[in-house]
Amino acid sequence: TYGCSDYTTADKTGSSKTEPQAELTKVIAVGSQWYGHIPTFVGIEKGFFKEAGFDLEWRFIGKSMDRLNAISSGEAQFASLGEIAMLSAMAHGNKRFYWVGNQDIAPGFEGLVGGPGIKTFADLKGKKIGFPFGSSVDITGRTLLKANGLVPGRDVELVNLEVGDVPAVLRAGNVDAALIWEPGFSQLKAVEGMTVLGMDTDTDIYKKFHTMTGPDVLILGKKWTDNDPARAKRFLTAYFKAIDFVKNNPEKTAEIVQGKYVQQDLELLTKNLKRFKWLGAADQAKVMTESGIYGQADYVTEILKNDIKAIPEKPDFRKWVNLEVIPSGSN
Amino acid sequence: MKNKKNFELWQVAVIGSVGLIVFLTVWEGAVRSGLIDAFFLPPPSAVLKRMIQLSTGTDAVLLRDIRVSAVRVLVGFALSALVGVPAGLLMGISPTMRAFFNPVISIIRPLPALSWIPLSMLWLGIGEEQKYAIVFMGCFASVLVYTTDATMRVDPLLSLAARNLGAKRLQVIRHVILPGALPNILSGLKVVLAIAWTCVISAEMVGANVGLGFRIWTAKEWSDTGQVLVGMISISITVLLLDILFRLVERALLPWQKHGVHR
Amino acid sequence: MKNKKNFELWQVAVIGSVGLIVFLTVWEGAVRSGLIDAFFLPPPSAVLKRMIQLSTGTDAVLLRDIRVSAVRVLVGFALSALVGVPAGLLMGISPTMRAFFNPVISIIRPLPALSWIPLSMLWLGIGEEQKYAIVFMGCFASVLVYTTDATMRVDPLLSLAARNLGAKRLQVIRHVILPGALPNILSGLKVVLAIAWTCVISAEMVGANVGLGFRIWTAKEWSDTGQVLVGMISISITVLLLDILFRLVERALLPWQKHGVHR
Amino acid sequence: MTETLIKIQNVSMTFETRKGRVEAVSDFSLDIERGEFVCIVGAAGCGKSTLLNMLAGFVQPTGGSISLDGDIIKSVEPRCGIIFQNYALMPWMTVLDNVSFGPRLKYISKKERHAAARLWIEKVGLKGFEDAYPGELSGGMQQRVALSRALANEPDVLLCDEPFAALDAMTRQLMQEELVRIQRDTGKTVLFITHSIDEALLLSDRVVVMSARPGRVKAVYKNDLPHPRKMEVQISERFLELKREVWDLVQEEVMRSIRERA
Amino acid sequence: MTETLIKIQNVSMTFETRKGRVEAVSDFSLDIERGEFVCIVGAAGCGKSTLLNMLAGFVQPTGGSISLDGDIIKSVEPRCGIIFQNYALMPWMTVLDNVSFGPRLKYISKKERHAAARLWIEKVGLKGFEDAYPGELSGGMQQRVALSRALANEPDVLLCDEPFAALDAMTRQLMQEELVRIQRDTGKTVLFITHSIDEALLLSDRVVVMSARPGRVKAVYKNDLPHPRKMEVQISERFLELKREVWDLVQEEVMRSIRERA
Ligand SMILES: Nc1ncnc2c1ncn2[C@@H]1O[C@H](COP(=O)(O)OP(=O)(O)OP(=O)(O)O)[C@@H](O)[C@H]1O
Ligand SMILES: Nc1ncnc2c1ncn2[C@@H]1O[C@H](COP(=O)(O)OP(=O)(O)OP(=O)(O)O)[C@@H](O)[C@H]1O
Ligand SMILES: [Mg+2]
Ligand SMILES: [Mg+2]
Repeated sequence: TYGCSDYTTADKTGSSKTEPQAELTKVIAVGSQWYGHIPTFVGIEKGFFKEAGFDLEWRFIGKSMDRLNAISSGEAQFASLGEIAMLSAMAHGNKRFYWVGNQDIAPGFEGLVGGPGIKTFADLKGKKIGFPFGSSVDITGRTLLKANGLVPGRDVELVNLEVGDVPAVLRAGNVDAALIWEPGFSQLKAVEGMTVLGMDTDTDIYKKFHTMTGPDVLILGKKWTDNDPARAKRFLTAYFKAIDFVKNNPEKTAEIVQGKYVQQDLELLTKNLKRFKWLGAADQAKVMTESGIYGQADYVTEILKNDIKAIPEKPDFRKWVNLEVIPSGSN
Repeated sequence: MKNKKNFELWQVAVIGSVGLIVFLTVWEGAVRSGLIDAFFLPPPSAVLKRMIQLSTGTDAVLLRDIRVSAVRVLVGFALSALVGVPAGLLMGISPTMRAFFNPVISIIRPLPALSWIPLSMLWLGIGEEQKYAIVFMGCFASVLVYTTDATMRVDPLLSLAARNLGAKRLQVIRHVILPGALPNILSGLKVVLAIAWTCVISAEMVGANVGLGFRIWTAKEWSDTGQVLVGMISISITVLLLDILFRLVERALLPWQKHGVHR
Repeated sequence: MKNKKNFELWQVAVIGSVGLIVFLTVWEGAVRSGLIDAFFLPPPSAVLKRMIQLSTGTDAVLLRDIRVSAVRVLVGFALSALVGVPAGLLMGISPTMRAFFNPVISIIRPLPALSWIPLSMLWLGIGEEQKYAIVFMGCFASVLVYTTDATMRVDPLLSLAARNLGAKRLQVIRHVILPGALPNILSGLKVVLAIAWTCVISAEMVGANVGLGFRIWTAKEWSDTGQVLVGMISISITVLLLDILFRLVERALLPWQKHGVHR
Repeated sequence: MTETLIKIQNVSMTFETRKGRVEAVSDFSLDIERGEFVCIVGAAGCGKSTLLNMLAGFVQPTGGSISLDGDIIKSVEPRCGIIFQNYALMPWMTVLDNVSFGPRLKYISKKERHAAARLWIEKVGLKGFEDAYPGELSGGMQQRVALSRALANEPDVLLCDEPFAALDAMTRQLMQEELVRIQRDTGKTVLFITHSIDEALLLSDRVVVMSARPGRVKAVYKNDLPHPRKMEVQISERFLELKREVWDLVQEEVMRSIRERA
Repeated sequence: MTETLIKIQNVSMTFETRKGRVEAVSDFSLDIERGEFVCIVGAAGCGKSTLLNMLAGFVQPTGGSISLDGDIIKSVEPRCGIIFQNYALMPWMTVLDNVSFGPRLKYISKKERHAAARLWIEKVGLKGFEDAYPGELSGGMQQRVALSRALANEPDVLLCDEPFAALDAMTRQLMQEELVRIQRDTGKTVLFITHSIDEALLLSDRVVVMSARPGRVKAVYKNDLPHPRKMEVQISERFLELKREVWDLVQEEVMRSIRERA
């Protein structure tokens, strides 16, 4: 079950620290089954956080905005989440978190899947498309539809779904097509009669920036960070250590998280992880720049404000960025 | 004999308005003074502004949300009344029926509408039927229990009197049990109608693209706290309006009852 | 004078058991005969098996879920009673208070516990406090209204009698209003306790990793319909047990009331 | 006046309760003539209401039999109209609907039954209140409605279970006079239960004193006071003599039942 | 017996209601002596209860004044103990707790107040029922508890608002005898409201007849019937003479109030 992390293995395998457990700093991280959280799982299982003096508790929260809210309330300290939710929260005035990095730019793991009988965008006319509103696939879906001349509300009907419900709902035929990311995406692709109509790699955003629609962002609680920036840096150091492990050992990683954290076939998971593009500590200096992800974020806020009208104004997201706590990448 | 002040209706209205104004002013003040972060709790003025935005202009989504949710509530509620009232009457009249069905009912009754989401999606998908079903399951057992209760409370003396005047079993039910239970059935239904609203908010969590519940859930995804509050306040207002409507129905159906002006 | 059969307690128990058995048999039969796909509705036998699995062995999660949910219910409920009962008494006693707070209360009261999820997460995160807060918000206004009602229903003649015997204002409240309102307050609290359970299921939708609500939601993600049903039945059983417990408390607190053996 | 209408023969009634058997009425025998006004007095709980319920056919005696006009009463008997202490009017029916309720149950046309009801309503002095609901009337007025409802159903017998006990002394006096007037007009047979010996003496042709539980006939008094029984009669020697005799008997039974309960 | 305890002087009471002003009592004057037993009779709604409420200090007269032992009654007056028709016992208190409730409010020790209460309970014949709850008692027994509760609070005056109207005729008779006995034993001053002229004549030293609303003193009768007022007295010429006179007056007022309402 989620959240029942087993620290005893970590203790046996690689803890070099000698302090008793009582001195560990309690940190709560929140996340879901999405690949972007895998470094956290690995950090827990391999004992990286414990080595750095953190007792990391992981809790399942399916939606990005829920994770961000958990951090804003002070309850949780660390999360990876979708850029879309972060930008939207910024636009609505949430100032209680820092954007401290971007651990993966992994396009090609989400897309629009058509059910039986839906082979092309033209087939979608008059049909129902389900996906979790407010997530990255919201943007992916809308840009793809726009590019193919379909107007939501007129040509197609959009339905809000819970992340975990998407595969089942499409398979049951309750919607005609669905948008979803991994591991649900592979799950659907594998079903007979399903057709991938489009992916995030087919969007303007990808063409312009070579990123997924809503790349993963790393978030730290503002108060927690400000209270002890050194601690935050120590924490991220451990995190990026995990990233490096994941990057360099996709097979081992898959074995560690499969079944316990990610419910996906080991082979498929391994294959996907080999494809997945991770960004380490050293990459951050490149990514967190105007020429890096900022331009992409500017472009997305434009879409959010003008096309979807989900945000009242474009937030100056740069004010939320805190690069002080990113460890200087060594490897 | 009463030692209680008894306010006139207008006095109640004035004091109540003052209460409301104080509440809103404190809220607005707390946000403006910076005591509360506007992101965490937008002030009433901002909520009002958002409410106007959402209910005017090219796509006045709010009114459509209210309408759609209201239809879902009313259909699910009406279905539960259609099944629950006759079944409740039967259980109220027959001790055997009552003893027979009570355990099953008491298992179904405590289940929150929310807990029916998984099964209802499996059985009915994500269309309107599923929304109706969730409201229905959230209401049905309560309607049944309220009706059973109302039926059992009908003064047995009245049944005796009717039988003494020559009423047969069915006539007693038609002329005594039914009208005698009606006031309590109606007040039960009034309570259930409010429950139905809480159910529709559950139902609209998944597989919806319109409705007050949907409005709140998407607003949450977009971190639009103002819109969350607009959704909540719309629920309150709609429930209050429906309640007034229901009272009028009650008055029309029960002309023989004294209806207090205010409690 | 009564023309109704009045069953003995054991007769009610026997008939009720037969009802339950018929219900379960029909369900089991419908699945076994293939009328219903076991994936859509696992038979009672399968649910029972799953229930045993979940409550025995190395990690008996079910009992832990029940315990955690029960604690959340009880804390939230106790808080709402702690605030709602005194406030309700005050509103019951003072018409001014009543007129003042009524509008605000009637806005808060219809709001489903579920609709507090967005705000509560924003304010309190995903810890226990947030769960308590959702239960609290789902219960508080109801406790308040039930208590106000109970207070207003105390026979004013009793207050007069006490004042005639020399009771001062506070003595009237302490010796007449409070004990006089207690029976109705308790039956109000009993209703609210059931509401509290529906709230905790809402609260455990997000940011929980243990609890009956969590059990149902994860089971849904895994398409484990059997476990969904185990969760639902566990809610029913727990609520029923708590209800019995509550009745015992009632009996102890109200020795002067006649408590019916069965309704 | 010598035709026997009701024949109560060795009637007894035993209830099975959780706490054991309760013998409410035991070996009760009484003949009532057509047109007679019989009052029954007795201690609280001595079985008066039980007797009435048997006459109305709501319950069957566990022993003996009751016959009305030669037919043994085996089920609910609409020929015996009841008037209860608490009126038992349908609160949701207007006065007119209440009074015409009996005929309605027999599917008599609205026009016909309303016309008949109006007559009765007038006879009990409620003209103008046809469209009022019972809740809008005083106790005395409600009792009048109950009386006219029973009469509109054209029963042979009126069974009255302490019908005036809930009224205040003055209203009660007025109702007593009305009932006597109507009974004399219509010649109905009346069986009237009361706790008040004054009332029994003012109304009845015969007074039956019941023993404490199990109720039996303890004594029967022929009430030969002249009509109308206004104040003059109530001061008469005979009235006071009867009152004292009945009182002494009832008192004895009350004491006995109190002793037995303690 | 000539010391005036209660002085009611030109008292009037007007209620402001939604439908306008209601004059309940108007220009009512009466002196009551210490140890006297005064009964008040009058048509329904003539203002009897209102008068009693003013004596208890629950409401203040809108005109005139009421004084007790020389002090004007300005607020709730525990020296005037009330006995209500519906007993008004605390259902959650045992008989003993109900009877010792008044002393408890004065913080008298448990031992002391229980001892005193037991005496009163015994005096009204309820020994053995100390631990019963009111709901477990019959109406007559509850009324005895109410009586002893009032007495245990040691009031100077007993105000009784139709205390026996809810009891059956026989229980009522017993309670009347008990009340007279206790009043004679303790020498309490009693103001007793009733609808029953028989009751008034059996109990009182004086009978006050009130006019229809607004209530005024219509007539006062000195009741010189000898004690004890058993059956013999009730047959006497004087009893019947008084009864008829009072009856005629009350009847007149009832008729007037009915006419005015219609
Ligand atoms: N359905 C019943 N089951 C058990 N016992 C009953 C039932 N009906 C009446 N009794 C008992 O039979 C006895 C006679 O009751 P009944 O009501 O006939 O007395 P009553 O003379 O009408 O009394 P009251 O003067 O109080 O009206 C009582 O002891 C009562 O408890
Ligand atoms: N608080 C009040 N507000 C308005 N009117 C009142 C109030 N109390 C009493 N009245 C009116 O004053 C009149 C006298 O009432 P009161 O209760 O004193 O009469 P009563 O003689 O005790 O009647 P009853 O015989 O029915 O007990 C009635 O018309 C009543 O409606
Ligand atoms: Mg009876
Ligand atoms: Mg009165």
